[in-house]
Amino acid sequence: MIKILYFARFREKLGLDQEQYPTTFPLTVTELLQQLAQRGGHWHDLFDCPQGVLVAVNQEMTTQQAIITVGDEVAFFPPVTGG
Amino acid sequence: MIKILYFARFREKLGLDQEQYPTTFPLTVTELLQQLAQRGGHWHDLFDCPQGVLVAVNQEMTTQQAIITVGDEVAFFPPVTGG
Amino acid sequence: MISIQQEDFDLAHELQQLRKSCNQMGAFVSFVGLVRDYATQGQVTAIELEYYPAMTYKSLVRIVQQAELRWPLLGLRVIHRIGYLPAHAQIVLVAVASQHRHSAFAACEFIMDYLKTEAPFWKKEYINGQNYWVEAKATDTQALAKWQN
Amino acid sequence: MISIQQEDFDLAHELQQLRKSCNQMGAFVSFVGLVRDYATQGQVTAIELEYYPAMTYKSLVRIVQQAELRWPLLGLRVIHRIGYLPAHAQIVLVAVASQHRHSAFAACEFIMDYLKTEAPFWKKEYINGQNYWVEAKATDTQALAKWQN
Repeated sequence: MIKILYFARFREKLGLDQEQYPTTFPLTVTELLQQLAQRGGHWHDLFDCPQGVLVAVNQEMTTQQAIITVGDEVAFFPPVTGG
Repeated sequence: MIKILYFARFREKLGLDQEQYPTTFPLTVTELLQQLAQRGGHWHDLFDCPQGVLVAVNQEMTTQQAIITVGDEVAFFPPVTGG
Repeated sequence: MISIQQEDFDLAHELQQLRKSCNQMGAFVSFVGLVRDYATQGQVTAIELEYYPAMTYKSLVRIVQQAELRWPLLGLRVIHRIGYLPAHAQIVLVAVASQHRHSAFAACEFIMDYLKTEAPFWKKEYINGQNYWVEAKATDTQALAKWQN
Repeated sequence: MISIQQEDFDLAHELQQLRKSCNQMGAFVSFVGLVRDYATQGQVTAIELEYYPAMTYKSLVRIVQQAELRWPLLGLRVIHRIGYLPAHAQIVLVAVASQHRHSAFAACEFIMDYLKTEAPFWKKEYINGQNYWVEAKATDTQALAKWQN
């Protein structure tokens, strides 16, 4: 099981801010994105061949090559626009 | 006649903040410095082969090649240290 | 030293606190960012700032630490507001104190450049009753280049 | 917009005045320089700032105009104090407002760099009952190089 968080435009489009996600390991971020894209609809629009999707694992920015392990907190969000 | 102003370290060393100076024209800044150096003592120390002597003519920074004309205000001062 | 808050801030008060912490300070540089009241889609009446509580603070700490490694700083204050903010409201404060001005200017701009591209905040603009997520600007990413050589 | 004065200044008040002048401002960068309390000769109790009344103001105007030609600025305030100033007193304020942060950072630092090397002010430090004229720093002249290419 992992926890997935969605922020900003993604959160609004998916109508979901977080979920507990059962999965098998080992799992890369890319593989997770592919699984989410298979849900279809907005999930497919956002996460199939994702562009402008930033990812953090356990609150650290990382890349799509990162490996996710059990209990991790994975967050997907668009490029940041604070300040 | 021209007006000469001295600032900061120069003013203190010469014991003079300004003077009316009768001279003949044409006159360059370099020539004026040579005339002042001939007064001897501190004048010679500061203005003979001057290093670190900045000059403004009519409130504009200029170089020792500048030409001084009648009625000009000439100022000599060390490098600035404001701010 | 780093705060993420809904409440407004008072630059004068923050600078006064910063001064108290050390006597050797000679140079203070501060940046304040305000909500701009226009966008390409029209007049902006307000923005809303979303963040990622568990991550945003960590991210700001890391940015500040990088600045402290690069320049000799004597004091530092970062405040980023979140939530609903009307046009012309203050959004962000970065204030840096050091002995000499160059370090203070550089560190302040460095922190802002990294904050704009790495700290998880997202801005939504309210325009004519509609709202729009602000798009990230390529110029913000380009601004990092000057720190990376 | 440019003042040379004995009196102290209040950054918060100055920034508030600056904000009133224009609604499109998004970025404020300000620099405040203080009297440092140490020098190589010892503890500095105060400084005295001499200037060239007829020229100093003109010189600051020219520096500010150069900044306005280089960057799109929306507001600007420069205050330089003169006379006797105790340790930790404020000496100089440069505050710049613009739409975007880069212009504001660049213009503020540009003005300080030129002010330090071209504006006729001279600083004398009081240390243990003695006084010493401050020597110009080579680093201040070097700081200009970045604006000259």
